[in-house]
Amino acid sequence: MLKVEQLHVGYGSLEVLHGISFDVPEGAIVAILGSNGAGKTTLMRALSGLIPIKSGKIDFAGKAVGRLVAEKRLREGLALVPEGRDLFGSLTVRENLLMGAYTRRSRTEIEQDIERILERFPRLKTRLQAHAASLSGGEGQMLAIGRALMSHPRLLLLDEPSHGLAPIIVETVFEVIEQLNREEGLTIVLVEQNAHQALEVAHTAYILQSGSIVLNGEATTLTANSAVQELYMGG
Amino acid sequence: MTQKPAVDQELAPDVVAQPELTGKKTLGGRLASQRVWLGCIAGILALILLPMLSDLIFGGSSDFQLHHISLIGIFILAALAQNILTGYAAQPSLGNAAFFGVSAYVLTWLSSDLGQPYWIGILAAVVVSALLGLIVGTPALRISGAHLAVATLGLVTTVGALLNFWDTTAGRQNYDLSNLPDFLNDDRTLYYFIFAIVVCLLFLSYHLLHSRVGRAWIAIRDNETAAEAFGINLTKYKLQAFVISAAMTGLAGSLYATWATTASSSMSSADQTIAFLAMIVVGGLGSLTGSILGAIFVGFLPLLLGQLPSPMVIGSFQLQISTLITGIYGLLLLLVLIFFPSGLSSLGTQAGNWLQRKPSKGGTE
Amino acid sequence: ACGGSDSNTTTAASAPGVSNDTITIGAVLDTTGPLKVICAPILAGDQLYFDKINAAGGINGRKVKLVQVSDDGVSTKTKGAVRQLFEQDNAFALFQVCGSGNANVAESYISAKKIPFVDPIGGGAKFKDAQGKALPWVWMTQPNYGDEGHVIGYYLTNKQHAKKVGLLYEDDVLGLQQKTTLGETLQKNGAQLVASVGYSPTQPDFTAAVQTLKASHPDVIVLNGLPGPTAKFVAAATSQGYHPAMGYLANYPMADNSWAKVLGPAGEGMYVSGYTSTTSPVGQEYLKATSSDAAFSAYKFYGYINSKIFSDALTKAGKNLTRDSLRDALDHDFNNYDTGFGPSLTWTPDKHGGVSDFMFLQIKKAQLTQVSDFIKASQVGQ
Amino acid sequence: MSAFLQVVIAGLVTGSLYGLLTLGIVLIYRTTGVLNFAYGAIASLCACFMYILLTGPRLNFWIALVLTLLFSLLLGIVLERGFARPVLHAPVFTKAIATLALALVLETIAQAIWPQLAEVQHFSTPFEGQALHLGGVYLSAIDIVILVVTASLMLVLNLFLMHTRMGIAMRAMADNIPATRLMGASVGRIFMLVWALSSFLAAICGILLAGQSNLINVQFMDPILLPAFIGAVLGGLDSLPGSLIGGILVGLVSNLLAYFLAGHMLGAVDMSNPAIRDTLIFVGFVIVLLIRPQGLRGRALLRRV
Amino acid sequence: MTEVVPARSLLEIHKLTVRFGGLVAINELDLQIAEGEIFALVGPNGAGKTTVLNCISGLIKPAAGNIQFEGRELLSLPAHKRASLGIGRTFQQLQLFSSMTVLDNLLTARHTQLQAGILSGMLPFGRSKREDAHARQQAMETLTLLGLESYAQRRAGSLPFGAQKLIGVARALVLHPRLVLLDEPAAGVPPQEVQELATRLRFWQKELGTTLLLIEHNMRLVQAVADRVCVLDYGSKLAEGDPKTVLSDPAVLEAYLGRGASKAVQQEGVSHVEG
Ligand SMILES: Nc1ncnc2c1ncn2[C@@H]1O[C@H](COP(=O)(O)OP(=O)(O)OP(=O)(O)O)[C@@H](O)[C@H]1O
Ligand SMILES: Nc1ncnc2c1ncn2[C@@H]1O[C@H](COP(=O)(O)OP(=O)(O)OP(=O)(O)O)[C@@H](O)[C@H]1O
Ligand SMILES: CC(C)C[C@H](N)C(=O)O
Ligand SMILES: [Mg+2]
Ligand SMILES: [Mg+2]
Repeated sequence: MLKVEQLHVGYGSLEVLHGISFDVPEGAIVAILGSNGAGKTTLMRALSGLIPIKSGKIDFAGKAVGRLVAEKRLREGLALVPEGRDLFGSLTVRENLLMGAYTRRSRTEIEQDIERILERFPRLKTRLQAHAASLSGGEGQMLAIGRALMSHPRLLLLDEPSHGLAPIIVETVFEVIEQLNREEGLTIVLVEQNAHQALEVAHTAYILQSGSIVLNGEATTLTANSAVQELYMGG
Repeated sequence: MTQKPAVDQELAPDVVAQPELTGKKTLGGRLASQRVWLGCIAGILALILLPMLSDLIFGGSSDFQLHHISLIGIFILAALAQNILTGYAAQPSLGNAAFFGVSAYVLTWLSSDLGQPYWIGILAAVVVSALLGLIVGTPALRISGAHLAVATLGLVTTVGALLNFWDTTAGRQNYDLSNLPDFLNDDRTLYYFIFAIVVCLLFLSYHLLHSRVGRAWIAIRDNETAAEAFGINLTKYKLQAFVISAAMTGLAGSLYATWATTASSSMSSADQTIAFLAMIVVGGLGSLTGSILGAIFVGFLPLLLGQLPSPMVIGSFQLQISTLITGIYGLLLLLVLIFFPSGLSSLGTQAGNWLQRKPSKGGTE
Repeated sequence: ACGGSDSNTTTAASAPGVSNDTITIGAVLDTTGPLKVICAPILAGDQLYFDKINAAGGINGRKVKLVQVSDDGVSTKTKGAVRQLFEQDNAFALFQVCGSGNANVAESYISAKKIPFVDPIGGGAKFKDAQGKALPWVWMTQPNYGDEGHVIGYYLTNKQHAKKVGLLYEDDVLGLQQKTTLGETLQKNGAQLVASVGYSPTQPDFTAAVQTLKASHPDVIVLNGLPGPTAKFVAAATSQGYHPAMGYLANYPMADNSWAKVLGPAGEGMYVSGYTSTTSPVGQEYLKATSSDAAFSAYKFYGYINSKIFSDALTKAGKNLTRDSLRDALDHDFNNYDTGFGPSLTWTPDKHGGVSDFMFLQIKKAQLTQVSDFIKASQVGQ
Repeated sequence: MSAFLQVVIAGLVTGSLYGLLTLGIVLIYRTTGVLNFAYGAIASLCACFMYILLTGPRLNFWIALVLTLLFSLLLGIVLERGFARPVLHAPVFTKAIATLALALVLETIAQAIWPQLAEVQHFSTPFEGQALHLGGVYLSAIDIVILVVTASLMLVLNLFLMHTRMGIAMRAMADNIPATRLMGASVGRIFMLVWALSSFLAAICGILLAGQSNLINVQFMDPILLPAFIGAVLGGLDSLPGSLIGGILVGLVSNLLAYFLAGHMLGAVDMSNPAIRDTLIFVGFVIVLLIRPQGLRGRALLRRV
Repeated sequence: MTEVVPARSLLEIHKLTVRFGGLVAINELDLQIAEGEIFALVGPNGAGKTTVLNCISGLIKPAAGNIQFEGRELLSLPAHKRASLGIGRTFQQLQLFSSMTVLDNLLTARHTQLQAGILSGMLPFGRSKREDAHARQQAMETLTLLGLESYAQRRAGSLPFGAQKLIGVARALVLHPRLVLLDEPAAGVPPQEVQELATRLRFWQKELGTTLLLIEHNMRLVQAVADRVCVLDYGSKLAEGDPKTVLSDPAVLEAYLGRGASKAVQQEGVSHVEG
């Protein structure tokens, strides 16, 4: 579904990703792990079109999207839950969700989806008319995930979705990830610090170090890998 | 005009070599700071030698040209003042022209009407401006963003109207600043006088902005909440910025009156105050070099354009340039803003980066 | 330092700005700022006249070169503009500075340098010092607003038999003096200034001014100031359904057909004071030269006739032109001089004021038509 | 009494004009966070265009109106492409100053192509001279048009901005442009719409203003820009109804002050002087802001940590 | 871990109530934090944890209640005065001075310990430069202690998220405050560094006697360092006590930890860090 080849990305004159290649098959959950500053967020930004790529190819569902602007990529079915959430602070929670459904038309379906998301994150229900800027850290993270789901993507890019969430909600989030993947066939790329849980849900995983992929394989194999345990799972 | 910092933090490139902000520990930093020093010395030398150069080029009209150049100095002061307030302490105030105008009137009133010595006049003008800065700064603590911008813009036009009202009730058509000390009637000494002040204030500001006070202002600009949580008294530092900025603008205003030998209510006008803001935006918010470049661009370019021959004859075609000057200036301004959205000083930074990279390549590390 | 007063011309000619074949004269006319509406046509009139003179061989064999600088209408920039004229462009004399305050700034410079300055454009411009003595280097041609106030007061009471007069005035040098003299003359003639309202040139809304004047039921309203704001006032009054019983009378900056056109239907029948008539030979000559213009512009005519006055002075100053010889000519050779636009002009070493005769025009079919003879301020005022 | 009523009505009308002017200003502010200093120049350019249509080819008023409104949409689109797009990602101050530069350019262009409009000209409308007499009060037709147009535009626009998909996206854009992109909204297209819309509003405002005073020139909008800004800020800058209220307040108060201060002296100071009136309005404005820094209808800026 | 009986409270919160419009974010909350302890505040999202911190550091004015720091009433003090009493903090959403270098961030945090005003600041010599040099050295020491010295000259806003988080911690500690408020310092920090962070926080507490109030969703960190834990739910206290007991309390499991997490916490047996 997603095919990345020799991707080089950076900021100004600083190159952060040095030729990354990987594959995300349709219906897969792929985890991307790596320490601080490895370039995970940079990769997600490049995939979603927030920053331009220097060279390389990004193919999505057979189409070259590497040079498309972010909004076109979303319309192709590629949604991102960004690091730091990037909510619309002066819009209400509900309006944020509606923005998530920007490319969709059917009012009734949109309303149903909002209902479904509020069921998954009941905390948001009480805050529906609150401005997103007033949300607590975790509430905001829930909203960011909900908002991305509203677009009915085919591929969901998650940049640290569990960030700032209470353990019980982290559980919910991973449940939702698995469920969406299982029931709706949603393909997911997942960046996580929480390597344990990420590897638990992921089918395959890539390990990023200083802008290059140093290791990849089945999630279960990597879980067993002692180096990975040592480095990314806190021993 | 929200209070977001000028740089898009999320995606802006890492400006490691911003000589204004980094310390001096690294080799590159040391080289950069040496270069800064060399630049300063070269600049001062150039300023000293400029009158002679002007004699060579302009001959008889040299004094008049120097008089024009002195104006840049006055604008640099005003831009510096606006930059401290807006570029560093992040107060989007458009009120500086009010200080500019009031100080000119105070000086003129004291020396022309009351016959006080010029120096007393200058001193009083600066003090009155500073006080006014305090008075304006106090409500500004509660008002922010575009609201503050509009409120202070209103202040400027109101003050302008009141100064004009004073003129008319006093029955004068122009307010002559007559009894200047002799040496200020001389273009050359006026030039040296103004630029000596400019160099001093740039020097002092440079240190101030790199001191505890400057850091507090930048902290307020970057993040008010965090600044407060780390013990920075927002009230105090914002007020200080207002007062310092007002005093400096006041100095610039009284020098302007000295320069033009008249005070006019148009000094406190929307056009004037927006010009100050334009200077620092064109030059670069939060950058000393930016204040200089911006003052030259905004303060001097229209004058230069005014020197274009009009009508300009291009082949058989006659162009009435004089009616187009404002538009040409606007267009140039627009182009600069499009190509240097964070100011002309970014040009300097880029050049600096490039210069700095070179030696370290062949360097010892 | 040296300054520009010492002669440094390379030719054998007698004074700065004067060479064997040209005389450079300088003008500060705001063609970029708020006074553009007035100054741009004046400049066009200047150029028209000097082109004519130059085509006919110039003055005493020298062509006139007019160098114009704009000060954006801002008086703090006037000094720079004047200095440019004399220190960079090496002008011989100053001819026209637009705006009263601006002219006064120019005055302090030229007086110190003993440069002749003819035709400060502004009814509030200084030509006398505080003791009432003529400033030695400034010569006015234009009438001042104080004199005009007297004549308007006289005309309204004696010719139109108005009893109650309202005044809209620009709240600065344009209006304040006139407010006083108008009031004086009205009183002297048994009438009264029942209300006066000041305005500022940038004022967006005149409703309240209309209502205030209306409330005092004037027979006639005098409009003093500049074309734009006074037209706004009339429009506001009209849109509130108000028209003074005997209509309006505007002062001389409005004596231009462009103003009549701006007013549209509301302007019909309005009176305007003026001091330049085109019935004279010079006027006719001007009309012929500008027959292709869309409309008659009083400002352009103003430029034209003043250029003529100034050229005459240069001619009278003789072949050996110096600033002193020009001054001599201005002080001694303008005795009952026929300006060519109606009134005559007299300058002596003690009197440097402009003309002080006014006539009245009326808007008929959007055109200003002269409806009275010239009235001398000296006969009706004081 | 009728004079007083007349002043109140006139104040309402002027205020509505300020309010109308602020609608477009607030629209751009809410979507880009920028005070658009070029707004007056755009309004005047459109009104001048209409004047030319009316006087040059002598078109019928209504045809000229439609053409002018089309022109304004086009102008908005051209400005967005040529001017606003290149500075879209620039810092806020840069954008604000850029609008100022744009104003200079537009005014110069207008003056260069229509030199006659450097001077004030007569702008005639079919409403000229028509009026309603209600008791002693005189209500001109154009004033009625102004009140009706302003009120309905405000309502429609507010509904649009608060409740439609596009409206929400416009507000979202002001918060966070990259995130708006991530939602699949074409920032470029929205931005173009914003400019077209606000230039359309500017045209209406310019035409109504010219129609009310029957006067026009290239700079005829300049004097009302600052009172309009003040009205917008008074209302809160982020609320359309608020800015209308703010605009009306400014118009009303300045008329009433002028009316009541006329002929009063305070010592040697003539209280009817415009400078005194402007000062009083300004002081009142600041006091309101001190009590409600976010404006009458504005929301306080919320920033959580 | 034995129950620490607070001998002397450094911070006492009494009947604190905060409302936002109709929402009661904190409801009559009482808390005592003893001198020298590491106190963890946990609870579901939106429970009001950050709000408690904001009340302590003065960014929010509570509707009712009082807060005492060393017996001194805090609520009447403006926010900036509280820092000089020795209260440092980090923020959930970073709030670094992003245009400054990391070093300057730390220098700015030392604001209250420096004296220079406008006049001395303008001079290229004298007190301002002297005290700055000293402060710079101390800031470098703090960075080194936290292993962040390589970032010193980088612009804070351009660093990866995890690094910014740690710099936030450094900025809070550089003043050597009596009380440090940490709002989710481990969020976004990779697991292996969480362990390190735990060690360093312990070091700070043990060696420098700093008291820490820690908000965290990362139970590994809480278990590793907390002396006492308080669970907040809907603005009220749900449970309080030593970490083991509290984190296995069924109500806490139900409201906050969920079954999976508690399982993980118990099974993995996180090493408790001691000094
Ligand atoms: N806006 C920026 N400007 C310059 N450099 C940047 C910028 N954003 C990130 N970087 C640099 O790019 C590199 C990779 O950062 P990135 O944010 O992608 O890391 P990450 O793997 O997501 O880290 P984390 O786990 O902390 O989120 C880092 O060295 C960082 O300093
Ligand atoms: N300024 C505010 N205006 C309105 N509501 C607010 C404001 N600040 C906080 N809230 C609300 O108060 C509640 C408590 O927020 P707080 O940030 O304290 O939660 P928290 O416990 O820190 O949650 P998290 O773990 O998700 O960070 C939340 O529901 C939040 O939406
Ligand atoms: C030409 C004149 C009408 C100018 C006007 N008298 C003024 O003072 O500016
Ligand atoms: Mg990241
Ligand atoms: Mg929180």
